[in-house]
Amino acid sequence: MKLFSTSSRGGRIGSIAAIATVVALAATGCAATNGGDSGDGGGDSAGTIAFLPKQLNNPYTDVVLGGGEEGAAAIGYDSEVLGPLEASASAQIPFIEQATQQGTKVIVIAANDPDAVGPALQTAREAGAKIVAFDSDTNPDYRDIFISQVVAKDVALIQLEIISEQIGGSGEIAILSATATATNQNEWIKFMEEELESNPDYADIKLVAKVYGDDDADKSFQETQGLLSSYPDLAGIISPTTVGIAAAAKYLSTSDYKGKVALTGLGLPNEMREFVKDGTVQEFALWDPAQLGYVAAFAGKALVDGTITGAEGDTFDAGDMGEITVGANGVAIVGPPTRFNADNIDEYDF
Amino acid sequence: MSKTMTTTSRGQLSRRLIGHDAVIFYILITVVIISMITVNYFASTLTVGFLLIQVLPILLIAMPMALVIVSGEIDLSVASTAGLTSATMGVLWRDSGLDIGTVMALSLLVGVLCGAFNGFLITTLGLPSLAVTIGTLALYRGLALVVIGDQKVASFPKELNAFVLSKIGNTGIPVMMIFALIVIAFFAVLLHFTPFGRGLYALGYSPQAATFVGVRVGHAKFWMFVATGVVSSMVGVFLTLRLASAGPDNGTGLELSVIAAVLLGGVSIFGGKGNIPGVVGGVLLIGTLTYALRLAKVPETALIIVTGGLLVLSVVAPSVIAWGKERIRLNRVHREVQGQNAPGITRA
Amino acid sequence: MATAAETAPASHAARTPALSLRGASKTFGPVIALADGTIEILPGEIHALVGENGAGKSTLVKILAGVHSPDGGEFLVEGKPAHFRNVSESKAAGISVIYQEPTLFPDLTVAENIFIGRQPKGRAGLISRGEMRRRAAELFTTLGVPIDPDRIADGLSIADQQIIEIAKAISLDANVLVMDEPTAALSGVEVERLFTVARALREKGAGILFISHRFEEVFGLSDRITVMRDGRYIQVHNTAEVTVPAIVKEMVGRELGDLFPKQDAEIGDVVLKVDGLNSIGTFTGIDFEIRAGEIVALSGLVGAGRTEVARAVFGIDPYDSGSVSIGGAALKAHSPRDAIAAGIGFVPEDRRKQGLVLDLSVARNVTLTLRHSLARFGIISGRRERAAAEDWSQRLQVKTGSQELPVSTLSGGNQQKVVLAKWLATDPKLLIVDEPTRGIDVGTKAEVHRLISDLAGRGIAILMISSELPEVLGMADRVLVMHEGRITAELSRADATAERVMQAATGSREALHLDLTDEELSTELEAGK
Amino acid sequence: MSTVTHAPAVPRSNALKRFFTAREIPVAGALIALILVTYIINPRFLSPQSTKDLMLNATIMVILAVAQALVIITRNVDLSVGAILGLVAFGTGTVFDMFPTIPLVLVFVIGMIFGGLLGSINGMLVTSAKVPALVITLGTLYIFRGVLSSWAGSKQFFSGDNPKAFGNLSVDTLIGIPIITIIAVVITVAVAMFMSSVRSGRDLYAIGSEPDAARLFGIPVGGRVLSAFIACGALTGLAGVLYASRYNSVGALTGSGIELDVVAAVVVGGVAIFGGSGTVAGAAIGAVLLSTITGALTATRVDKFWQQAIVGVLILAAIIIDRVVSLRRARKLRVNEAKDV
Repeated sequence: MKLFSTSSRGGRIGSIAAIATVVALAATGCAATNGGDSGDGGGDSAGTIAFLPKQLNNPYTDVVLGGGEEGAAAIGYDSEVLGPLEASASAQIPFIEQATQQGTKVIVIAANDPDAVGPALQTAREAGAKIVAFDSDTNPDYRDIFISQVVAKDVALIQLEIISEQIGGSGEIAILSATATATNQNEWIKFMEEELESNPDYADIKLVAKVYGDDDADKSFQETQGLLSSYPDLAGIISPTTVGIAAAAKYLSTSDYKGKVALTGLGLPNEMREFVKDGTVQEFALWDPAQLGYVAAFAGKALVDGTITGAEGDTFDAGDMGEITVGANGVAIVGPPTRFNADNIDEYDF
Repeated sequence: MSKTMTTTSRGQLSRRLIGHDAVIFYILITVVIISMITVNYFASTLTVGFLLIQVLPILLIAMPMALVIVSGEIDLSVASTAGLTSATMGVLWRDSGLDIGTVMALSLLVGVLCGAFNGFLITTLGLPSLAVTIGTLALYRGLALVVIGDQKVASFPKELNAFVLSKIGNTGIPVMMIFALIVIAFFAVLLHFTPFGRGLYALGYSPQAATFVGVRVGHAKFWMFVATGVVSSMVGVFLTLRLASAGPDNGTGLELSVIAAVLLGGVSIFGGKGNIPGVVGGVLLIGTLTYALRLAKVPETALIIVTGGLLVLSVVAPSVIAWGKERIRLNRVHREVQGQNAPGITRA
Repeated sequence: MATAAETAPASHAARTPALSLRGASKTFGPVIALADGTIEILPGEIHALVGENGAGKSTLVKILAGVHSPDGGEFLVEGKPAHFRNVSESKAAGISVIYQEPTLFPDLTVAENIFIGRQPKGRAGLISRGEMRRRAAELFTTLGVPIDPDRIADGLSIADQQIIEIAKAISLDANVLVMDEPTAALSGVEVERLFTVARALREKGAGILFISHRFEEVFGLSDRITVMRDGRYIQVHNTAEVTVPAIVKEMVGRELGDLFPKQDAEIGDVVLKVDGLNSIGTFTGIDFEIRAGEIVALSGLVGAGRTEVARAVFGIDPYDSGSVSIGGAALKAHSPRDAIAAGIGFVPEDRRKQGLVLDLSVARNVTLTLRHSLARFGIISGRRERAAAEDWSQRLQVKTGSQELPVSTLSGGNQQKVVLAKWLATDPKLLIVDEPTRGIDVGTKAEVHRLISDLAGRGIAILMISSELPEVLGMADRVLVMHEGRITAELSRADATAERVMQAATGSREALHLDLTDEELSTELEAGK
Repeated sequence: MSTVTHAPAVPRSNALKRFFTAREIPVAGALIALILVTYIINPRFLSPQSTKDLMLNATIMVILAVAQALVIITRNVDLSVGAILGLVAFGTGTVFDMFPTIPLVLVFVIGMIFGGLLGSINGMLVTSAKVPALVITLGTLYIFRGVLSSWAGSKQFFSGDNPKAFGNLSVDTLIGIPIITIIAVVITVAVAMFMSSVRSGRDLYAIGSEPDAARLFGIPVGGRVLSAFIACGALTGLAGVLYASRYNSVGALTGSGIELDVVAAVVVGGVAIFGGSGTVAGAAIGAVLLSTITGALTATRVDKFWQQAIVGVLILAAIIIDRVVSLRRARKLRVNEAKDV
């Protein structure tokens, strides 16, 4: 630190303060060695579950987290929601570290990037936390178990099925996805592409474009516009993300393409109700997001209790959802997707 | 004269004790102590490690940025340079088959080129740095997208990923801090102890005064921008390894955090004022405060307000204090002038 | 000290003065810019204000303009007390000011610069550009200058800018028109036009305050003359009843010999040789030499190109042709760094912007020129730096509480000593001093003069630029006079008189015979074209 | 002496010459060229629906650019516009939530007043603290965004929550032009008139051109700058209300990150970043150009990854062209004067 000392008197004071700070920081380390493990802030609960969604302030996330909190309460854990305001991988890391430091027993995460959060999760595991991925998986190396909404293939196929029905089995379609790195999106798109290749029922359907709206309303909106102006013969759009389908529906409903271009994908009933009623969208799909959080909480407890390790064939109790079995690669499936249309949409509120 | 001597030496003492960088450190220490007492889990080795790694990118870029701002310019393209570096590194590693050392070296070259391009436009063409770097902010980020598309490359050597997060023994201090200290030392010496640094102060205060003492204005500015580019590139490489993932969006938004921290650290946006210890204090203050508040479960939204409030306060407070002092001085002068109306006063 | 009331000629006693200021004072930090500002302007008179640089004329003007409010004194406009809080209030009271330095808006058109804030309105209350253009063109016709009202002000010559300032002031139809050295940058024809306009305004009953260094203008135009010195009112005269030498004596107020103690020094070899230096549009055909131990003054009016020549010699600005050599070795153009290395020091005219870094400490400022030589292996040694700063501050007797105080806390004279110290520390062969005593109190002024003289005594060649004639005449071994970018006279110490220098500086022909015949002159002029 | 060499004014031809040397012309030219080239490659680019989309996309950006230009012309900048837009857009949703039957005009008034208030905070800090607007508005960018995030939380207002008539503003057209676009055009024309033909508008140019001279001249610099910030806030507020009409949802993140796009549009449109020159019309054209590039790239199926790089190149091109033009002008003047000596 000597190098600061002679620049000026102010600098010297500054450097003394700097040394003091470093000493203080180091002292905090010595004073409470591994304080992170020492407790969970008191209280009678069995521990804390930290939920890390892709971003806060997202309606879909709220539904998932609602389920998570319900699950945590059912198993006697405290729950805590941590997360960035913007969906980026690097922004999630400080929150993983925060949870680690607080000695959180279970970290439930929806990864913005499967690899980027890896090192931080690794540190958390070393500090004793169990890692449950949900909604969007991390690299399997970094988590104990992944709670998948549904069988990925089912999700992909149901969307293809709906669009095929609406466009009469032939024509050009396009996909409006979230970010290009989103694990779940890419997996579904892969299954769709494979199915289009192999299934003779879809022989006349041609996937002409994949665009990414980054789960940003404006961007998704503009991407939809771009699709329609550059592909004059487009018959339908699949948007396997709630932000994307809502933005695309908003655009279609205000444009000449309303009723001419079919739209389906994964959407929240509350966001899509208007567009289903005005005829922009006939039918879309989704699982119950609340179940996802609910099951994740139970999986966390089972991991902490040691009843499961996340290996294939493990089973754990998931409260109201009954018993759930872990499949290959540590993936546990929650349930089948639901199709929403004008007939049933008013029965759902999320 | 004796009267002025006593008043000035008293002024000097108080100036030392209330100098901006000293104040920053007082606040920093206060924040650390209060956090240790009141915030659960804050007093922990983990804090040191996580906190330092979290502020590292800002700390690194803040060094050359401090010099750029001291010299009266600004560079908004730093985060985009880091992003372009990350993208280049990813593509090189994936496609070129070169070893990781070469890839990293080539990636740093990106920073040299980005910085040199900024420098060329600003010094040779004489364009305002604010406008130029808003342009290159978009350009470099755009090129990052062109280079890597929206792919990610994640197959970097695991040992390297682990290395950037490793700690020195059981102190909890990240190994990368040694590297950061070298960078800090380099820029501290450069600014405070070299002819070049002396020239930068003169340059920031008055380019004319600098020209008169033989400072090569264009030359000095050009190399400042190159230095900023190189350090931004280092941060790009660091982020890539720390995230184990190369992508076009690495480091997005970093530029505003860096500038906020530098200004909080007492560097004047007008140029000519500021020092490296103050900037280090500014970066650590924002980092520690954010970290402690997060641990104290203060909502993320409140944290943004705190950051913005600190920034506004740090620039408004000196103005307000200076204004108050000036009022007092004027009143005094007024009295003095009225007191001595006799002829023969010389204009001092 | 006499007050205005006791000694003012009584010729216009019956009329209420358009403006009257008595005993106004103004201080800036430690500097007393104006101690006793007293002036009275009657309607329908042209009143000249003369004084050396730093006599407080500009401060007085700024008080009249409402830029500064006086710390004390009495200020009456049309007989009523006035307290201007800002420029608009002064304007509203009918006072219009042309400043020494034009203050135009470079991005706006010429017409708009004239009418900003009071543009003529047309339909629907919107600005009528056609009307504005027409009125501007009219003004220019009155002034007899062909400036395009539609061009933007950026890039106009100083003379054109000054003409626009004049047009602006005239268009205001003010009761009082203040002109702070309006003619410094104007040529003869333009000056004559301006005077015609000024006389016409006088006929209409306006009061005009005219500040100038050119005595022939002062005497040719004004009705009365007020003299100021060292921030104080000295005397007011009816122009018809006073002579130039009398005014000069009042302005200077002291014997020249005492104040400017140039010692005899041994004149050595040629140090600086400037050969055929040209910079298009700025100066032409500059040739001169300076020898060791010699003080050469570069004299002339503001805008004659003196500072520009010095800047080109030092490498601040590029030049188009010619050469500069130091001790026989050619100097690289446009590189102050090389000039410093070759042994030139430059004390610039604007101390606060060019000479010093005000926020840095005294020590840092002193050692700024030494930064390379104080460094070992690229690192500056704090100990050696402090020692050097201490040493040079003491040698020049800089009065400061501490070497660590910002140089901005020092008085003007001590600041100037810091600038000198910084250059002396480089052990220069040639020192260029541009207005070395501007804004410095009399005591320190003498000290600075002694210093410069000492330096010459120790064999340093000095190039001094000064607008203060007594300083030039008292200090210089030789005087080079510039007019409109050329050297129009070279006068030895013996030949240099105030009249000769002024004549050469204003371009009067008879000054030229001193070193050029008419033939030589015309050849020279031809060559320059 | 260097007297004047310029020929006496010849208003007619000068006016014509000025038109062709005006800074807006190259930008408008680039815009037209872009549209033509895209149209040739993909004729559907100018189909009625596409044209309407192009106009709608540009609308909000145009208003923001016009607002920003007001501030930049005074040698200031407002980086907090994204957050102001977000706050007002969310506020609009809240207003409709609380008073579903509120007259639309009133919503616009409330939005503009709200925006104006936020702008006045910036303006007061900038004029009273005498700190560069860049720093102050960087701070208020964080603060306003933080306030919005804690106010909004995860609440979002969807187009379905607003009255149909409000959403229709961005659907319905008048002679083929969307209503909100007409609003934007009217505003641009009004502000352009103000800036070119009202005294206080000209004062803004004077302040940006030479603040010290403006003070010396008696222009109330502080008051004018404060008004510019308030106007910028109010117009940004208007853009926020239109945003709520145009897009599906408004929430905590609405408008984040657009500040640099807006500044870029203004710079591309020929407004000098250090004030004093440029026009709001130019800024508006710059905004249209930047927002059209997105559509054009998609329509021509150019790799969308190039888009941001192209924006960067455009910004640099704009400032380099300005610089070169002014250097050439200075050089020409110097030579002209020299001939005269």
